[in-house]
Amino acid sequence: MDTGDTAWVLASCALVLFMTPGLAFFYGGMVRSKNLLAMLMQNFFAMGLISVIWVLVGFSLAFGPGSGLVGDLSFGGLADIANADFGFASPLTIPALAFVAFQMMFAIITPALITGATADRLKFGGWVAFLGLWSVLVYSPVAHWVFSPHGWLFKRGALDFAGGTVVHINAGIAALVLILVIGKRKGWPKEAMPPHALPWTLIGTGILWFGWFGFNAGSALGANATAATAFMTTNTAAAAAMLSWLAVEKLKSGHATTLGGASGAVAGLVAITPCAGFVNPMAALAIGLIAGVLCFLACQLKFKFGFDDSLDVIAVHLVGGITGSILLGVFANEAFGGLIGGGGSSLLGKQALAVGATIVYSGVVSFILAKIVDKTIGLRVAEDDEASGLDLSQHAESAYAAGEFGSMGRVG
Amino acid sequence: MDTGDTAWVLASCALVLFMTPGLAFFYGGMVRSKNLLAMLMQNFFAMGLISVIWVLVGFSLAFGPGSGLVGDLSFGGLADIANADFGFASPLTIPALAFVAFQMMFAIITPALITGATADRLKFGGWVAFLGLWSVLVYSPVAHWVFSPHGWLFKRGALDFAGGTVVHINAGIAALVLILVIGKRKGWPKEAMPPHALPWTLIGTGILWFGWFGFNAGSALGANATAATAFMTTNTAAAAAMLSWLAVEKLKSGHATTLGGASGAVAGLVAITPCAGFVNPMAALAIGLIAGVLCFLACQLKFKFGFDDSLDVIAVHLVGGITGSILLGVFANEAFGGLIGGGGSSLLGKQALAVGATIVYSGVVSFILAKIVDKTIGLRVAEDDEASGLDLSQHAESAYAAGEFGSMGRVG
Amino acid sequence: MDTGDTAWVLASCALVLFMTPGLAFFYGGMVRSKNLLAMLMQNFFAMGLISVIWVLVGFSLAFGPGSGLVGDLSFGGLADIANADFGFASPLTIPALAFVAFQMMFAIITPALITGATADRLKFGGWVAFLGLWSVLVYSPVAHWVFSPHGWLFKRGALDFAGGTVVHINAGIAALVLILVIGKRKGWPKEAMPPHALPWTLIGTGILWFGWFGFNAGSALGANATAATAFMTTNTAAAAAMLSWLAVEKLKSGHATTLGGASGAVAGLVAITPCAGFVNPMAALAIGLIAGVLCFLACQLKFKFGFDDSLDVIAVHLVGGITGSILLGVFANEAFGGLIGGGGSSLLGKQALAVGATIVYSGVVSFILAKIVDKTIGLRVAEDDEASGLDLSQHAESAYAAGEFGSMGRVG
Amino acid sequence: MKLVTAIIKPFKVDDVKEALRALGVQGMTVSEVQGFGRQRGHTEVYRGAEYTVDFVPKVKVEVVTDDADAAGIVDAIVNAARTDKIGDGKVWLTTVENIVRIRTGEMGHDAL
Amino acid sequence: MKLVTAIIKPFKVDDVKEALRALGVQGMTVSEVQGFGRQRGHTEVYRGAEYTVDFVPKVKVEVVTDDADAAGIVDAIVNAARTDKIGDGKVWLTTVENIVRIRTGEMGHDAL
Amino acid sequence: MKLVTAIIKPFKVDDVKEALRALGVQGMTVSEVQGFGRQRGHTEVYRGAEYTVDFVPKVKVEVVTDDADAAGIVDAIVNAARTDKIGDGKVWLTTVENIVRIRTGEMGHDAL
Ligand SMILES: Nc1ncnc2c1ncn2[C@@H]1O[C@H](COP(=O)(O)OP(=O)(O)O)[C@@H](O)[C@H]1O
Ligand SMILES: Nc1ncnc2c1ncn2[C@@H]1O[C@H](COP(=O)(O)OP(=O)(O)O)[C@@H](O)[C@H]1O
Ligand SMILES: Nc1ncnc2c1ncn2[C@@H]1O[C@H](COP(=O)(O)OP(=O)(O)O)[C@@H](O)[C@H]1O
Repeated sequence: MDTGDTAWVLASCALVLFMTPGLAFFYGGMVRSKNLLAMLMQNFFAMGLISVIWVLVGFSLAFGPGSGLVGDLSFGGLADIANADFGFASPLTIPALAFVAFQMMFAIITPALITGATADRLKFGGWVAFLGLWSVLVYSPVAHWVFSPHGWLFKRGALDFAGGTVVHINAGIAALVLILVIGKRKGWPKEAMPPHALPWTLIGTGILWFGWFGFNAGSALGANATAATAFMTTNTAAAAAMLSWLAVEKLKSGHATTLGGASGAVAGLVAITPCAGFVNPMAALAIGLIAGVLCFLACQLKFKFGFDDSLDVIAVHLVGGITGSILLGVFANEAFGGLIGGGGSSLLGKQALAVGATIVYSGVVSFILAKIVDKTIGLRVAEDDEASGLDLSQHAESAYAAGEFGSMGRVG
Repeated sequence: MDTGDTAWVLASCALVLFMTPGLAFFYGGMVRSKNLLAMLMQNFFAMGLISVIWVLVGFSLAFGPGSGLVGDLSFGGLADIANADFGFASPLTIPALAFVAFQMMFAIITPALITGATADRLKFGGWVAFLGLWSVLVYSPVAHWVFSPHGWLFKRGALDFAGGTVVHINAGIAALVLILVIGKRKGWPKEAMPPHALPWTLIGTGILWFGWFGFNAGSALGANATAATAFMTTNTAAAAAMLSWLAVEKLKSGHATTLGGASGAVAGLVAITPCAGFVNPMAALAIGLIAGVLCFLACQLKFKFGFDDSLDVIAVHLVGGITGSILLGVFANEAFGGLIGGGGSSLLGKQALAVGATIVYSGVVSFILAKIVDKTIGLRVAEDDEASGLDLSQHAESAYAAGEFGSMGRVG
Repeated sequence: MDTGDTAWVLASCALVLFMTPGLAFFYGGMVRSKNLLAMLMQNFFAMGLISVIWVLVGFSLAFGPGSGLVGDLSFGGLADIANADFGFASPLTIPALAFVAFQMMFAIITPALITGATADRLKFGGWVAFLGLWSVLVYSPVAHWVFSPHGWLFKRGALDFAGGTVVHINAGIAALVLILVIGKRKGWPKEAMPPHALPWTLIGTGILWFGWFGFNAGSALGANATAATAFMTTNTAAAAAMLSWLAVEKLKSGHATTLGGASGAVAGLVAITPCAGFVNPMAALAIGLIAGVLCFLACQLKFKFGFDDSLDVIAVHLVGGITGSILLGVFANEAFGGLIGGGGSSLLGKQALAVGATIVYSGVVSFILAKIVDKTIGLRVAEDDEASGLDLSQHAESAYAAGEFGSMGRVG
Repeated sequence: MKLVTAIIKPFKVDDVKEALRALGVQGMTVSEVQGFGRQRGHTEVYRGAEYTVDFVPKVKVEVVTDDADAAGIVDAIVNAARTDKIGDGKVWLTTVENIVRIRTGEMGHDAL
Repeated sequence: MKLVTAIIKPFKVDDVKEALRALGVQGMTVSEVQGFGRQRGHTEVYRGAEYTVDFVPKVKVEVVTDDADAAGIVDAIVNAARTDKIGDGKVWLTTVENIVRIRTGEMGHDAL
Repeated sequence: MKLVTAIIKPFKVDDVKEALRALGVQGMTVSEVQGFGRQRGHTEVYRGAEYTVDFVPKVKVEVVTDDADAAGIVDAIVNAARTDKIGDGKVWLTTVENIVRIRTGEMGHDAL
């Protein structure tokens, strides 16, 4: 047990938890004001539901011995987990519950990422059901494959420092599947649906960037040189992607926008996630520059193909996640067998396998779950509810109170 | 001296300081827009006044040897405190000033909690006076009782991991006393006073949840297994209370609201505060579920009894704090003598004593102070000032500038 | 290598990075709504551009051996920097990249401070150019002088714990030069330009106060007693300055305002920056009280002399930075040779030299750079663009979407 | 027909609404406006600099009605909105040639 | 000349604007208003306490026009704004004595 | 009596207010509106997708006045609001049958 490692991991746990509210506002600023609270709620609710599920079964399914495909229930309820062995080659230098908490934060934010794609039309009741089922049946297994020493991809030597496959590709493909099931927003793309208040998006961006240091550098599970490297590469990729996104945007549309800068930074953070501790700052610079361009271009696809990925979750998280996971095969340091490190293409192959496996499994299971929930509880609100807005129809609230004059009277 | 412990406590100090701005916005979103800045100011001002008082006398009165009832002035001004002995069985592994800073953050946020009850009508000058007097005459003594090894409740073996009595019950009862002294808002409850902008409340909730990890896990005063436990139980209780609050709310009013989710989370955080390091995750789950239900139901009392606890400080902090402090007697781990741990009811008795003593002392002294300030400076604004709003009448500012058109001209 | 020290420095890196979004909102709330996004963008963009420059050459120019005046390119690209020696008497106990990252955050926020002075009229393209040039030609050299053991001021024994000269005076004088080059806002001071939404300013204040603990206490580069001292002095000075600013404000204008409380806190944080680890809490109290008064009075100068320092960067950062840097000569602890510590006036002399050198060098070079950029790309927007607002003219965005009714149609 | 336009204090909207309902008025349209008049504005202070705001928030109420009911509506508004303090506002009357209910195309009295 | 005033549902603004453009109308002024009428408001819930909101967001459209075009404009608005659901709104007509274009000082028809 | 209604550019409100004060006008009511006309709107870009905004922010100024003063008020507004650029706006005149001061019940001229 090392107090310094513990201090850094606990601080990282807090940072990653803070990312979910950050994400809620990052998305919230981009929706129409009548749907702001619903967006915030879909994200905050994940902090509630997933946390409870994680304690009961989620962690155990992800990190219990089990098989190569999924963990078991031996850690259910986290009873006497203090001295549990999770199978890592070198034993953890932090308390078991610190590891449990850190992994929990990833389990919370991953499905939350999906809500950007389904903005303005997702039925709260359906989301609650999908969220719980998806966490148990999709997140935990995939996390087991990649993050648990017992997982088959882990054993194969596929690398994912902080969740390129488990978090971003996993959520991105689920988002794609979900919007195919629930369809477009009424009026899209003819009717314009511009962001209602970008300042929320910018404060969310600041929180995400801040929290991402816990996400990536915390994944070193200790306060060491690897953590410092992950810290620098994370910041460098975010910065580089902001610059490259703004550059292409300026070329294409004539303006470097605030939303573009924020989006580029997030794209870079997504792409560096699988690579953070395995590459050096210059490689992070390259990864960021590439991700910024690719994700910007990917944002245009939805208009071409007509799928309403409302806040570009697919363009940023699926595309960005794949970009990072594959580029890791190219840029990983010598020690980790990257192409430029002279490691040949074998790592590239493993990365491609991990990406493919995640896309297929998450895509298929997410689709089945979405269909089941849609047919039973329903995943999309009624047309009138969509028109009046999710805040009123789903939560009986307004994000911004009507005019100053007292237009209300208390009833019950 | 342990660098890892120091790193975690310093990080926790920063996290807890950040909770006060978080609280300011949690409350600020719920008031009417004409009173937003005043609410923010009442909280931020506590960061200014209490910090200075703490350096001069506050810390010394709380942690100086003194008697069992209150400390002395031996640490006044914090002069050569570096090697001071605060009387803990095992000496601190962190610098004395790190301990001073950590405790200071608790002294700041405790009175700030009160401002939610007195929203929309508190006179700034009166608040300044009450705040300073209360911190010296109520907070420091009660903190001494419970947190200082010299305190009588500490010696009795009453447990309070991070401030169920010192922080939440203490502030909650003071809030009740204060609203009895200043009375209801004009128009309440006939006139509706809905939250003017819940997004502020949600960002405040995110900051509070984030900061609470420093509050509770930091109270381990080191980066160790106890801190990790407190971290997990804190998050688990917040999550469970969010779910149970939303469940009863849905049953009672037909909707699961965003404000409900946020309020439930805070209720859970309040309830787990005294228990954090003494219980396991499953117990935290139970405590959270119970707190969410009780605090929701308590929110309805003000309409029944007609006291205007504007933002439900009593329902959340007093009720939540009592819930947690008493349930600790039930759920404390074996080592700490909880009922289910087979420790019998003796701990329950000590907890009840601590709760009762805090309510009586804080209630009485807070009442006397409130009366004195009200009769001299005044604690409530004039009717016209309340109508035009506290922002204009108390601070000569507007939270949101009047329309874009230049309706102003600089004078002085 | 110490894990505890590393944990604290990494946490501090994250905290300081978070300050730049905090600053963006601190400023953003004070501008008119048509210029909000531009203000946010000018700050967030610094996170992008400076981060990349820092990796390529910035760090190396600041901390490479080089001469006493500027570093060299030996650390360019941060290649194999792991075991580099930066020349400190006692070797760092943290990974080299953690030190690089920590210093980077200072390089980011320093030029960002300038944007408050040039609010509402700065041309984005010109800012991009100025920002990059200034970071390389002004920030890195001045950082080298004071923070690098190879720097001439460092060798002379001038003290600057966390950047009074390098950060605040440096940015403050550059701000003064910049506004002399670009001139006043159209309509200033006749036309009133009140803050459009102070809640943004308050949330920024909370983030700044929170992050400043990393800025100052992190500058101890370890989790030790010096860090704890810096933490307490930082908070104490912020608090004291808030109180003294509010006191003079109340006397002069009859009200203690929310913006005043926030501004006072920042003034105190600025003034304590150079002193944090060298003084005790009571000295910090004095420094804060003095800074709060001086900075408030300095805010009135712009109306007297007619320079449009829009958000009072000069009054807060230049005046506050000088105040702290000079007072350090008075209040530094015995060990550091402060006047009251019996160290005589020699430290005062060194401090004055550091202040003077920074003002002269930064002032002259900033002026040349501003002139070059203004003559080529242009530093000020066209009159129409200023009237329609920077958000629309520079970024083709609106911070707050026009009314709910669909007044838009997608084109491209 | 007539259009009754009233400028009132914001916190009087509910009272006016209830008064009109009591008269059997089925509909009205209100909006936020800024008023300038005898009632002074206020002063704000930012970093020691004082600003004066000349405009006062008001609410405009518009009711289209039959000629016969106009006078009664004006009286009802005046009584409900009155606080006897400066700034209570005005009520004025203009002529409407015709009104149509969009939903049904009904005109005149039937459109109300 | 005439002033056509319409109270419509917010999401109908674009349709109405296009319909008027099609008629050759060169300008109009719109603003956000709150409507009270047959269309009920909604209920909100905060911490278990229910509130009713009587007012419904509407948009007011104002068009000054020549007498000759007034009828056609009214019809166009009615057709464009109609959803056949309660709350579609009203259109009313008042007389304008004269209108001036600030930029040129032109009056009457030329000012449109 | 007359109601003078003006649609002007937002930054011209103060000039118009002062011009009217100079004429001895004691009160007026202003509100934010969105204008559509010859003056084009603008374009915004979000993640590479362009949007056009047809409406332009304007301010509506309403002044009820005696018949005798109406013409002078119109002229004063036109002169104060003019920038000679497209989008300066309009001023139109309608007839008001009567006006009441809520506070006192005074009517007509005395209510102003
Ligand atoms: N001549 C006017 N034309 C239009 N609106 C007016 C006029 N005079 C006053 N008002 C409106 O009536 C409101 C109240 O008028 P004011 O003179 O302040 O008080 P009072 O009506 O009690 O005399 C003003 O704020 C303004 O909105
Ligand atoms: N008498 C009236 N005067 C002014 N506005 C009215 C009047 N009646 C209705 N309105 C406006 O028209 C809107 C629609 O009226 P409502 O009665 O709800 O539906 P409908 O027009 O379909 O009967 C209302 O919200 C209100 O803004
Ligand atoms: N026919 C009209 N009815 C009502 N308002 C109009 C009309 N025409 C123009 N306006 C208003 O006047 C403003 C200015 O008109 P515009 O044609 O843009 O410029 P100009 O008045 O200089 O010709 C518009 O934004 C709109 O608010």
